[in-house]
Amino acid sequence: MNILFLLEAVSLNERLAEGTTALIAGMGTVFIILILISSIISLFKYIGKSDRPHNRSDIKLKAFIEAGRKVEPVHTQDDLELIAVITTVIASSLNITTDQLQVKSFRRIRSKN
Amino acid sequence: MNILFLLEAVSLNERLAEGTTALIAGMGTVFIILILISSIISLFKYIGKSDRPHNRSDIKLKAFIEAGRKVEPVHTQDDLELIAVITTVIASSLNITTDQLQVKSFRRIRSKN
Amino acid sequence: MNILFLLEAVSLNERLAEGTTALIAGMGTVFIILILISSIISLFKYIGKSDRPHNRSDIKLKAFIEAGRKVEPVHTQDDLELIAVITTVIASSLNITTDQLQVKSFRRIRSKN
Amino acid sequence: MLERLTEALAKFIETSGIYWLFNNLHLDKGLDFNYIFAGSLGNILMILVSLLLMYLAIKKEFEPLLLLPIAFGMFLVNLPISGIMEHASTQLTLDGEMVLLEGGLVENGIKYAMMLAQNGVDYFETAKEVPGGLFYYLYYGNKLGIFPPLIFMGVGVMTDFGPLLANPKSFLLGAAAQFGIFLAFFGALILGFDAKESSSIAIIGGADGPTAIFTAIKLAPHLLAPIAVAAYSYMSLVPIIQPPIMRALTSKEERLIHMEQLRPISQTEKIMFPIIVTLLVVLILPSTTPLIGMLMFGNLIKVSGVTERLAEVASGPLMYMITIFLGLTVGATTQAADFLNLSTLKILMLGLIAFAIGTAAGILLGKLMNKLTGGKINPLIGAAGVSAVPMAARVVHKVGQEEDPTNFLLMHAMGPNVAGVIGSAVAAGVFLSLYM
Amino acid sequence: MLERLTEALAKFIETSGIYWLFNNLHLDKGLDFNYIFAGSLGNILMILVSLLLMYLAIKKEFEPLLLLPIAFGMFLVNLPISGIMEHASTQLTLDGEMVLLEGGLVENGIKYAMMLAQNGVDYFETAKEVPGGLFYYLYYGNKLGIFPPLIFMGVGVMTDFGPLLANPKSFLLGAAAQFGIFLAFFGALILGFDAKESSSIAIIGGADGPTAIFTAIKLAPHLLAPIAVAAYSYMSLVPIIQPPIMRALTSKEERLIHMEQLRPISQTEKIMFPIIVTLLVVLILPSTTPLIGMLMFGNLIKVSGVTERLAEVASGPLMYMITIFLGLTVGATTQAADFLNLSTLKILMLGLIAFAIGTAAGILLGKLMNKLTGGKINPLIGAAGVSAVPMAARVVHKVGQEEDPTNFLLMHAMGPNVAGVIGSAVAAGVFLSLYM
Amino acid sequence: MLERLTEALAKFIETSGIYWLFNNLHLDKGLDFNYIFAGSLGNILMILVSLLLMYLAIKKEFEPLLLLPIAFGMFLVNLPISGIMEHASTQLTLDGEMVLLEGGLVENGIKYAMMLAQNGVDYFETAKEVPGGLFYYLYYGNKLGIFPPLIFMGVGVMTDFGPLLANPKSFLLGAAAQFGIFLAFFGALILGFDAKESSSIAIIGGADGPTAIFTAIKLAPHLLAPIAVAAYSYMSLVPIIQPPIMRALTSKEERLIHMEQLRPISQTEKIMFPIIVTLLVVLILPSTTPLIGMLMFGNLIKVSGVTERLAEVASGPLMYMITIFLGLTVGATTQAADFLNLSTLKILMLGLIAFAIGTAAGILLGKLMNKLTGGKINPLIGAAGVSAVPMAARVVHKVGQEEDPTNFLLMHAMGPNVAGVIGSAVAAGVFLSLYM
Ligand code: NA
Ligand code: NA
Ligand code: NA
Repeated sequence: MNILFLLEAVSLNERLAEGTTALIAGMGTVFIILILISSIISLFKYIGKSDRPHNRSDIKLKAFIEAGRKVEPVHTQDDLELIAVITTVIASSLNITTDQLQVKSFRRIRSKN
Repeated sequence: MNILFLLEAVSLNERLAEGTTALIAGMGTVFIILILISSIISLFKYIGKSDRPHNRSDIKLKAFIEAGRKVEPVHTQDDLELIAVITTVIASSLNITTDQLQVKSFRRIRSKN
Repeated sequence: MNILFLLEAVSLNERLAEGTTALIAGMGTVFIILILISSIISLFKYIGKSDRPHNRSDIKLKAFIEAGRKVEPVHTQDDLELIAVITTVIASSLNITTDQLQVKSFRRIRSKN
Repeated sequence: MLERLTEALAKFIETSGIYWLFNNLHLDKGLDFNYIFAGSLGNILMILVSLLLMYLAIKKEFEPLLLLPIAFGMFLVNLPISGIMEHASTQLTLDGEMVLLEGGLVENGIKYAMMLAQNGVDYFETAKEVPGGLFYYLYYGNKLGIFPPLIFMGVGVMTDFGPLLANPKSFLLGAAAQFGIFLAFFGALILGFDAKESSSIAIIGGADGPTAIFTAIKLAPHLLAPIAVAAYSYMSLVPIIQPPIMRALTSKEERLIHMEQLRPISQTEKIMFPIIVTLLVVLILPSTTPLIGMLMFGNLIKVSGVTERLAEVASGPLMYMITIFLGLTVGATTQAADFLNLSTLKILMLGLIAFAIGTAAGILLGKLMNKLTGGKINPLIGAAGVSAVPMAARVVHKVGQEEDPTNFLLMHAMGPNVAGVIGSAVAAGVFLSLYM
Repeated sequence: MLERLTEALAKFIETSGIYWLFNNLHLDKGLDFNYIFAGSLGNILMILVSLLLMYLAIKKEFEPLLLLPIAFGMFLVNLPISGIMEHASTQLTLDGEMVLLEGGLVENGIKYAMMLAQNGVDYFETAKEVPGGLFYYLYYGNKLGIFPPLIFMGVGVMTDFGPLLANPKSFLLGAAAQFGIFLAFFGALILGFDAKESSSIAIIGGADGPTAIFTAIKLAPHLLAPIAVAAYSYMSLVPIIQPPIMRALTSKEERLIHMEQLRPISQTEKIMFPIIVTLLVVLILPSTTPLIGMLMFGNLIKVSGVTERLAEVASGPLMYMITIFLGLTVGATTQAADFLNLSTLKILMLGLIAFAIGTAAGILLGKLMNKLTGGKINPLIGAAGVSAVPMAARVVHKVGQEEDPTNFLLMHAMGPNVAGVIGSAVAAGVFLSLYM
Repeated sequence: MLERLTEALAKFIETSGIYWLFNNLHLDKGLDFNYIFAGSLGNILMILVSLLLMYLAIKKEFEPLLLLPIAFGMFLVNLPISGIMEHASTQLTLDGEMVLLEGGLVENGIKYAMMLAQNGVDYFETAKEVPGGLFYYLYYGNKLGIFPPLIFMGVGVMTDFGPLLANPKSFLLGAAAQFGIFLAFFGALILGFDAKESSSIAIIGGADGPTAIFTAIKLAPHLLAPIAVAAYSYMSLVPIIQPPIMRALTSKEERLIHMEQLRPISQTEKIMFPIIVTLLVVLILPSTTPLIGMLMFGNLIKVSGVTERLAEVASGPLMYMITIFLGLTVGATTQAADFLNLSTLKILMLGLIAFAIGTAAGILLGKLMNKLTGGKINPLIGAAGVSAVPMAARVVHKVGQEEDPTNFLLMHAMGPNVAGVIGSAVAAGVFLSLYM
């Protein structure tokens, strides 16, 4: 919101000064902010150790708004192997190669869900 | 839209009177409306008897706007049994248990549709 | 945007004149424009000859915005045959007829995609 | 305390809709129907009409995607004092008395700033803005002409112009079927509507909902509801309206004509088509830009093959979302007094005439083209030129199969069918350029 | 050059949020908490509150779909000078000095046009419109009362009124549970809130997020954030709040009661239900039209069976899109000074009381009905009358199964549960008609 | 009758776009290109440009999701008198003559209220509001700065910050690649653009479409179209622009370096990341709040694991819907006279320079870091710091595999790649805080 410089810098000298200031101020800010984030992130590796993927409380507090809605399938890496197996089974029964066919439609039911 | 009471009821007496009025008027309205609906609904059981799920006319009047669109699968209770069967078939051919796998992707074609 | 005629044409004669003008101007425009398009389209058959469905450049320039998104299955005419085959296979293993069952969920992987 | 409660009860009853119904029967002036229908009996009748429309939408499946929202909007707005379509207003104290002015604070500010210029009184210190009803705001999408073109974009995604490209002569049939529109315009003028109203009514014969709604919004917004209801009703009734006309105007021999296989269409042709149509139509008739532009843009994002995701959203969530808003708010424009009058009956009749004449004109040009080509064109496909995609084409197919079950006319009828969409958008453009 | 750079650096630091934090500690007036919380310590506290809410949403899954957007909105708006909720304003030169006026050019134009009427000076030659922040614009969906009814439409799609139709007596239980609302209103008045504020706070006891937000927007927008947070938090906490009350008020024998199988419901009944409810409720209480009207419209497009596509969009993309906007902007209404005060504590307490009393009232009427029907009604299902669909019904089911694992109360509890949604919308309508 | 028909025909021809083309050739003043391009030849050229862009989008798949809407918007708006981007206006009778004023009734009301203060004439009795074109209204989403942050929310959902969290040093490479932006700013100043224009042009080097569009809207809306076209074109051309620079600046030994396996990232880290980044960046640089805030909110609703539905909508229907509107209206800002001039050429050149220098700076810092870490970092990954997610990372992977097919650099390059998104949002924030 603040107006630092004159917006109509006329002479070339003015323009060079303007450009240099912005270059230093800008690259300075970019590096300061990104190094700051980087430093904090590099501390993450210590907290990351003991973490298990998302432990849920026993009492499942399901959203009011989700009532009666089904979760859409999201293929995880694990699922992809199973898809490969199923694809092969179906393909072999149809005498076609697997690269012509892709199963996209099942999902594992997570026991917790 | 109407302003029934003074919005700045100063004395405690005023506040108690205001609260009591709202309590009686409010609970009264809630009960009157819900009992009214309830009474009418309880007559539904007589009309419900002869009703078959959605008899369609012979000439299928399909919406202009639906041209070329496919109906998304909506799993009815009936479908769930068939899904269970298919899941078992596929699972057995893959040597995995059914709770790891869910078929989500077929639907019966209603003969009328 | 232009106002061609008086909007409050009072006499019947006026109204008849207005209607006739609009009829001739309107049907004229409709026919001129549609015949013009038609003529140009009828030249398409010459350009259409040498065209193969959508030859893509080798370097696949995928949209930034599409990162990590999967393409939804779109059933082409070719797929429908394969669906028919699979439906029959599954149906026969379930002792039901094919008109009760529809496979909707696989797709061929186009080798170019 | 008891006094307070009694007072509250009285107020409560007086603010109920039932009280309003009894208090506004308008039976004190005899059989003045204009006066009566402006009262609660008008509302009751409109509620019955809305229930009938819901029945037709749900049980008879008359264009339910639009008719059900329209009917429900009609239902809500005719329930007394529901306020759902209430305009925003400004409450202010004027010479010690509280008044309510229609329009938002700024709109009213203009009016009063002008007064102030004369007497310098500062009313606005006391002004308080009262928000409008839910549908008042949603209706802006119609009022500003935004919703119908966006629905047309979705229609463009779902329209396959392939059969038209394979047989460009179909354009003639799509043009001929617009004859109904201009004859209905003639009829509407004679029945006493002015040119703007007549245009909006006539376009019902185009059998394209968004085109009819767009034209009505621009030229005769007070007739929006009956026009929308008539348009979508007749589009639903195509399988009933068209077959008798088709059988009456064609001979058995004509109906038995098989047509030759259509050539396959390359993707390049499909891509060039929307661009060329936009170029030509907008160059000649700029007033159709919102309709033709968005229809063709929708088609382009589909056939281009590189923007599937945009095409899916344009013909899916975006279109249905707008269908809900458009339907509810079109329904909410039905005030009893505006709807329950002779005009609505005339509109329904003129719409039917437009439809029937359009069908007949398409068939008759089909017969002529059949003669000229030496028997290669089944005149039935001319009937599909009224659009109502894809129903009119299916009706052609069905009538053809009644004579000969081996005759597959569906693809041949799709050509005039989609040409009719362009044809009626052009017709709408003609009216807009003449009378807006 | 170096001078320029130093100057730039100084300016840069002065415009950073960190500088603002140190410069606005507000510790110079001793322990005046109102003053302190209006400074940067208030912001820091609010950021901590928002982080706590994010933790609850993500790790404890407290209504995450709404609580996470709310918490993030709160987080963004309390980061200093983020400007994301900044109102639009007008910059102009007044007697040679630059001033910034709240509100857009037109709003300010009104004010100055009035001044001009007196002194004729033409300020507006120099005026420049400064756009508002992102959330300022998104917030209009709340301010104009558009978002909550549209979310209610989605809720209507997802609500199955079947169990209620099978057992219409459930309506009584859904009515009784609204007792908590009106007692909390009482309590709020006594704690010093005015009638509008008290209404908005009390409706938390209705356990329906959109109803609570809609009422607060209309009657007490300054309390929107604490009310929304309280409402969604308690809805999440139903499994913790309700069971002790249920066990305390019922005997083991009562909890063991099995209820008879519900009759199947035909589609015609399901279709008639939303229409009849809208008709009756709006006739009696027009002020609920946006809530009941859209809830029932959502239900109708689902049960009609002919508009699946509209129902999917209304309860899918449209609802979630609005959930994002509503959540973020409700969160963004939390200015530290408005949130960090005794009122928020009172609101949280009153909300809890409303919830608990509602639960108790439902159970007690359940006990009475059980007596009157000769032991056919398990009083536990009365607790589901507070709504919080479907969680309260599940809690009933679970508490019932603790006594007897063969007792399936879920479907029986769904009746009062969805009746409670209608009940609290009616209660909101009463408040709106009394105090708006 | 015939006279009337002739008159209608004449009027019809005069209102066609073709007539306008012939009537506005602007060839009467010799080779004054500014004057010529303001006439119909400018329009024709722009239509050709739009067709070229459509060809590139469809056949070459240059960012088709945005380029196709942009090109079609450009096409529509340059078809003469299409009116699709026409501003709203007010028609009124002034001293007996009809005049058309730009802007809505209220905006014009302000101006006239001020006049009225002096002469007291009541013009507004005759005023009639003329609605704007479809794109005029859709463009508000850009004008008010709403669309780009909402697209960034979708980008946030789709961005995986995991590789960056596993290797935080990547942030340095993402920072270095912003060098191109500030050098291009330098160059733009020297080429005669003012500071606001130069900022908007330079940010093209950030290789993030929404960031470039947001900056241009805020600082130089008259350059929006060439900037958007340049930004998306270069993002598409990354596989062509970057490899030569990468090969020129690195030795074969450097390109052969394998990097060590990245550590797995826990969900808690992924959740904390967007919150901490928002906190830090907004505290230091509040002007980036809309961009960084919404990017990180999008990421949070994805990684939280409890709001999948919101994440799906934010990165699906909502994002694509806005992509359509943003693309069409950005395209529609191209008036021939604004686009067909030397500035556009300069912008294209400066954008390319920014891109190339950014790539080089990233690689050079990569070489330095490789030296400092004793050969553990493959300098190629520095090139990914310009963002253009995920293409730049894929290009790095491909160039690496050309030397050694067993070298998997993709995940290592994703770190600088997503850091570059944050880096250029920060750079945009610097410009906004300096010049807005
Ligand atoms: Na048509
Ligand atoms: Na409730
Ligand atoms: Na970047």
